[in-house]
Amino acid sequence: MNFTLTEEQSLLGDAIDRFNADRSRRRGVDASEGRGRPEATGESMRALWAGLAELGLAGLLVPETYGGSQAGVGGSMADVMVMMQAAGRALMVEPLVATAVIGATLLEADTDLTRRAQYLDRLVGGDLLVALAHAEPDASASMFRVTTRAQAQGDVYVLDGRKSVVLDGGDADLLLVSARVSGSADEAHGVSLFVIDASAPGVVRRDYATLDGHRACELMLDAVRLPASAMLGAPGEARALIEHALDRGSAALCAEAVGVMETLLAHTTEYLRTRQQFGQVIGRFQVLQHKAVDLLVHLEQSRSMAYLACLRADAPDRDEAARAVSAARVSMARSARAFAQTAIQLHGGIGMTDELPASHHARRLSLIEFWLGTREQHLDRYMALAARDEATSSA
Amino acid sequence: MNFTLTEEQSLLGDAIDRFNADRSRRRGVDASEGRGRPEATGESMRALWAGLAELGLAGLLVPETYGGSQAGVGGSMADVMVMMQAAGRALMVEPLVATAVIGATLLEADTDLTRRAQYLDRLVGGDLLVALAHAEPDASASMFRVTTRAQAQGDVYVLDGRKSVVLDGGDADLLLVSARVSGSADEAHGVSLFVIDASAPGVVRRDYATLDGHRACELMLDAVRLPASAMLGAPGEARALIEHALDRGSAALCAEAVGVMETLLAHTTEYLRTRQQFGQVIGRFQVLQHKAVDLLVHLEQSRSMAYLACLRADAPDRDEAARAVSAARVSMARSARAFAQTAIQLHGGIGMTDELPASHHARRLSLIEFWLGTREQHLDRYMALAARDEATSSA
Amino acid sequence: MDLEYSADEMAFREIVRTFVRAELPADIAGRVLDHRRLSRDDHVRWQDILARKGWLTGHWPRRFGGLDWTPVQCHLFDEETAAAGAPRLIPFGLNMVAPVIMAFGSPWQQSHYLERIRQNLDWWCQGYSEPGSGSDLASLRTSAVRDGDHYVVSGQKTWTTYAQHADMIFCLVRTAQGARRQEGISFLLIDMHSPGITVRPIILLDGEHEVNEVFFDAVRVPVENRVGEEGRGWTYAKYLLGHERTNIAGVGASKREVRSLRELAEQLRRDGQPLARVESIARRIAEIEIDLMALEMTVLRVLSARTEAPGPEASILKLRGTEIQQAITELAMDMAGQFALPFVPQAFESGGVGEGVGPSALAPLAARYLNMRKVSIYGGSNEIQKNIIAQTILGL
Amino acid sequence: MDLEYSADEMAFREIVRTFVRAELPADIAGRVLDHRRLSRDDHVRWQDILARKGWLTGHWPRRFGGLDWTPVQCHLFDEETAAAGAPRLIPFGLNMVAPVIMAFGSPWQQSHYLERIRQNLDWWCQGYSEPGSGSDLASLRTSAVRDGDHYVVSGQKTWTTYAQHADMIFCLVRTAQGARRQEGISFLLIDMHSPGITVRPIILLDGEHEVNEVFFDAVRVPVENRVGEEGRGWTYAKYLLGHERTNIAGVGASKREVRSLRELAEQLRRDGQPLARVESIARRIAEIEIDLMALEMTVLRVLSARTEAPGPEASILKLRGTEIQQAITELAMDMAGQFALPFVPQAFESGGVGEGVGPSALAPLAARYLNMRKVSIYGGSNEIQKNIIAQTILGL
Repeated sequence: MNFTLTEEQSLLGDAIDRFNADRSRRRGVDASEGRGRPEATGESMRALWAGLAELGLAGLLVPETYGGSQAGVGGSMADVMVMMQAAGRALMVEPLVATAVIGATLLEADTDLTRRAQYLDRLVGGDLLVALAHAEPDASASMFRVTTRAQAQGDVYVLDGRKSVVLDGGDADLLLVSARVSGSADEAHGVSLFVIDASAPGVVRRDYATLDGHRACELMLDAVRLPASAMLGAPGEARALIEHALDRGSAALCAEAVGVMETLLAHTTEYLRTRQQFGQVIGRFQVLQHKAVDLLVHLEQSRSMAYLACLRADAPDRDEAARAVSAARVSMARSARAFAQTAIQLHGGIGMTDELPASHHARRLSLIEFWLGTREQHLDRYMALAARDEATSSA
Repeated sequence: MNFTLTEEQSLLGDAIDRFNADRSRRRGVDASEGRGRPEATGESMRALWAGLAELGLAGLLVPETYGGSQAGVGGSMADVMVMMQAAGRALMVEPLVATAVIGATLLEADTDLTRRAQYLDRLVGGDLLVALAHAEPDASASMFRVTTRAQAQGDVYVLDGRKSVVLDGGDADLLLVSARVSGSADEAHGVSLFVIDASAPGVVRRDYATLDGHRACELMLDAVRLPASAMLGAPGEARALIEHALDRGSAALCAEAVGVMETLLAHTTEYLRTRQQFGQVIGRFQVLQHKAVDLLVHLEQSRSMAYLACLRADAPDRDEAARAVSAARVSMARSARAFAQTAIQLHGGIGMTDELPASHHARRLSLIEFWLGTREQHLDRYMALAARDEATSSA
Repeated sequence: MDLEYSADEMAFREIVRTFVRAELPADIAGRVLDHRRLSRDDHVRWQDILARKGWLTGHWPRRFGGLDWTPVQCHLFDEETAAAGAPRLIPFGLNMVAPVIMAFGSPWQQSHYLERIRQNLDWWCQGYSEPGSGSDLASLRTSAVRDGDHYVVSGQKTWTTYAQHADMIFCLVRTAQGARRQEGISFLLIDMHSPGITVRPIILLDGEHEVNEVFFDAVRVPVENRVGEEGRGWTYAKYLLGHERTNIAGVGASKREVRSLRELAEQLRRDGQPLARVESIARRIAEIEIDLMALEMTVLRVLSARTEAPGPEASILKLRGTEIQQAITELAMDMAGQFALPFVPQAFESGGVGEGVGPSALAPLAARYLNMRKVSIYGGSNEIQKNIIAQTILGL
Repeated sequence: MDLEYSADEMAFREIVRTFVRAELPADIAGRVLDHRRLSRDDHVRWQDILARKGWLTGHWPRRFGGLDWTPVQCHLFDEETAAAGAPRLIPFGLNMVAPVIMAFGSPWQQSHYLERIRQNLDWWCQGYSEPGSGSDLASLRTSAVRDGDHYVVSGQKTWTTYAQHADMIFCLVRTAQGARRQEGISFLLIDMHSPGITVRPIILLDGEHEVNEVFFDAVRVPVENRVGEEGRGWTYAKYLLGHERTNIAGVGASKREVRSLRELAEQLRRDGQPLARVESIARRIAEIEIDLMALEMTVLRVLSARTEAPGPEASILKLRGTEIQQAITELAMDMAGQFALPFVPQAFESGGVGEGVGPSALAPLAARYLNMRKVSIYGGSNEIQKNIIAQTILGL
């Protein structure tokens, strides 16, 4: 048991912090102020992403063979934890989770080795943005209901359906879309993953902002015709892969939440130490002190659960991995919500303004809470896995 | 809409307060200290009950024809509200709910008019203690699962079964027992109510204390033979009557909780105003102030809900009555628990001792919270009734 | 004791219901029910309709042109109008400055300003908070210096709701340095169109423009616009605070929102089932509904206990009222699941530009959830309310 | 970074498990698992068994006869013993006074008292709180007046856990009036069998006798029984507090109790179904389990971050640990429903006299629920813990 970062990991975290600090200085805003949104600065997402790729972030999870994970760091979810905490601290909006975590995980599983090498090479270089389009408008408790259809017609597949709230999907070059080749909506088997060029005919994206300043899209697939080779992996057996990718994504979000909380707690205690009311700094009021303590407790619990999620997400026993990740998500979801609300309340009116960083952090926490599964979805999943575990151990 | 007590009701409340104060003086303890338990003072429950009957409490709900509800007060649940708040203030342990509320309600519905007159006369005079034995060991979400059997054999019924946590059942002269004459455990019809002399052969009671100093019993019915006339009301149709009696009992408990909270809040704020730590009274610490405010908010909500429950328990529309009572129970249950826990916490160590009244009040709140249906049972009932209501209004 | 409405009260409710059904413009009601943005004109149109009927000020005493509605009538009016989707009445004139003018204003102020409020001619706003004095109101620094028959007002107010729409502002200003900070404060009625007033928007975290900074640069205010005596403004302000909080319970609107939750639960599906049939959701709706019953009963108890403005117990209503309002939007977020994430400001405009991004009822949700964080902050934060209760009711 | 236990750690766990399985007396484990009352003898027997093996003090440094267990080993030992139903170790000697004696005691104190603790020869208790000084420990008034080579101690301690069983008490006493209240306090080790000591039981709300008042009437204590310097007792007390709280997280015991909740949920039925299949109950169990995972991970993080005693972050462990302990018994009450009401003190004695009153597992429940209210009060109330965190970690 060992919670210590390697030296390389510490350096990685520092490098990202420095990168963000530099970038903020160039933009004339504080690194932690959540002013990182490209549309606010006129910078292009592509250029920003290229910068991050140079730092090694785009390919952090990609094996060295494909040009990723260099200099003794990378290739593991522990590294992702370090990266995402730093990303959270600076409220980065680049598609780290969508491309570097989920996208890289899926593309690495490609059984078409030529394509795998090609795409991973572009991904590592910052030249390829990827988004997984999996969730559908009709929410499901399981997160694995798929009604989008992939009909085999001769040697092509025709895809019809709709995917919802595809985070970073609007910018993506490549959409990885889950679709059903057989079976009914909730069946575990029968789901395949398709690699679709975002510009393919029949692909319509409706792009919009999310409450924290990310972008997401609704994805309409209207008779999208794909060659059989567009399928990634064995037909109908993509669920395990998608689940693993989503678990890695969820673990990354748990780590990002920790970073966001770190900065927001720092801002909040700073405010409590300086804002004066009734002739004293408001941090002297015991009720506000105790609420600030609640924040710290949420942060420390979330930090613990981020370790758990990141270090177990790749466990060989998939159920164990899933149970740890969903437990972490349940815990993080509650903490993220309470943290955001309490931090705003402690700031008072000023915490409600767009001007102050606090509200930006609070909004990011809301995004993280809801993306890749709600608290209730993860709780149900945890319970189902725990029940399965008991059934096995008593059998 | 009018929340004002009549003059008679105010006098009733005062009379009970005075009675309890006198009694406490005789015993040499403070009225509100929860030292009212007969076993603690060597007094007999019978003698105490006779005193309360003289005050008019035993027959408060009994119509004037039967000698109850005199002097312009009595006969309504509003009067019961006044009585139970006063009872709560002094932590009375006499069987007001069991006999004067639930017992009187059931006996008044007796279709055998001679027996009705006889029993009510004794009840009003304080000469008859009654307990409803309805709940069974296997808990049910509905509170109306009855598996105790009443088998017709010629002109007698033979009862077999078990009833659980019959509050004040150990002292009762008369047990009113729900038993099934037909149908399956959860069916609404097929339940009859039997009037059983506590000394009847085959009736076994195992008497014990409850966590607040009340007494309750487990009731074992082993081939108890009863004449057909022991049945109260029409065969198999007792559920509505039992439900009404339980609703009145629940409403009475809501009012009792208010009385308990009133005294406990007074004790708690008094403690906060006098206990010194760190060179000041602890009531100056903002966190403790805010927790005391939480108590007040719980009290005021509970008071509102006690009005609702008591004034709606007899509504002609039975569903409306049930919905109001169960809503009040849900709200009261949460408040009672939070109130008891917070009051102990505010007292610190001393709140944990048997010596101080605070712990007695806290324990009574726990009893009230769980008796005649848990929070979850009442919530489920409320939801079922709300759904039924919607189905009706949209039909 | 009686929980039922009297025949008269039932008749009153019926009259209000009929009137609202006939007169409330459908486009306005649609925007309220769909949680879309309301324009200044929406508010003014509806308040004009009520003013013509005399109901804008039904709760006022007859001698000021009101109808002497009882507390129960006021409650029924609130409930019926809210249920139908009427905009909430802008309270700054009607319920905040008016009672102060009635109690402490000069005959001229009473005949002039009260009459204009009654006719819905002025949009009022409130100049209390300043950048350095939020919870600690008495530390305010905006100064009013006497110059002949004028005060010259300089300073800054903040968090001023709808200052961008307002014709008049009532202000706490410092006319002297007292020994205690509560001394030397005066209460002025200021024309927002006066030279020297600048309004700067504050954009909230949901992107909306509701509140403002208001700057006063040597603004000349006639002395006759001072309410009551110079230096006694703190007394008037405290009087006012008791009134403000009552409204914040918001029972009528919350009842409407609970109904809307129930509709949403029928409309949204999880695994093909309506959410209304998902136990965890159904329970939370029921619990909120029960909490709201308790609040409504408490409001009615407080209102019927007195004809005067309620005292510190109003703080209890504010606490519970805002907690329930926040619980409602939180539950809506949980029901929305992934559709809690889209943030489509256009969705606030009527017409549902949120189309294509999940169920249209959810389009304004994220913004509303964020916006509702304010209710536990404004009008005296919930922490301040608890301080008031602890000191005033519990004597701690 | 690695969350898995090393091969050595796994081997250690196995050794502990095997030993406990063989040596923990079944009657004692039965009482612990069934939540029955433990006698003094139960504790002593189990601690004797551990002492013979050297494991009572496995966490002590080798130079004091310990085994230098790593924090992870201590955690595994706690987990394994708790899981098997071992009584919790009475901490007053082992984990509270021992570290103080190690750090500040005289060579004689170290060789004499530490050795006796190691061999489980003395039952220690703690003399900190007084009637007038609970949270505000520094206001203590029990006095120790120097008389030759003795102190004469007079005063009163309270909330003294298991004083009725104790051979020794460590006390904070006032040897001088300092300018600051924290000055002039000394730390004494007092034989409980000394003339002048009287123990009076305090009965708690669950009817149990756990805590006591301890009266000192001119009790003569050899000066050699003073730890460290005169007047520096406050420093030693603060050192001690850091140690006490760590244990209060109680992860091992809470894990056992969650398992017991799961068993209860299989055993109890509602409408013929096991409660484990009732969604609302199953969810609450899962949430507690998840909270406990977070706590365990936090304990492991804190432990592995330092070999020294943890600092103020121990307060976080105490807060969450006690919240979880209370949540567990609350859920058990809710699962019990009507059987939460019976209060059968005999049920505490082994043999289940609760028989005939609902499921026997529930017989001691009401008392346990009431008893568990204490955990957020003792060892520095949770409010005090939050004060410590606010000041020490957050700098507020």
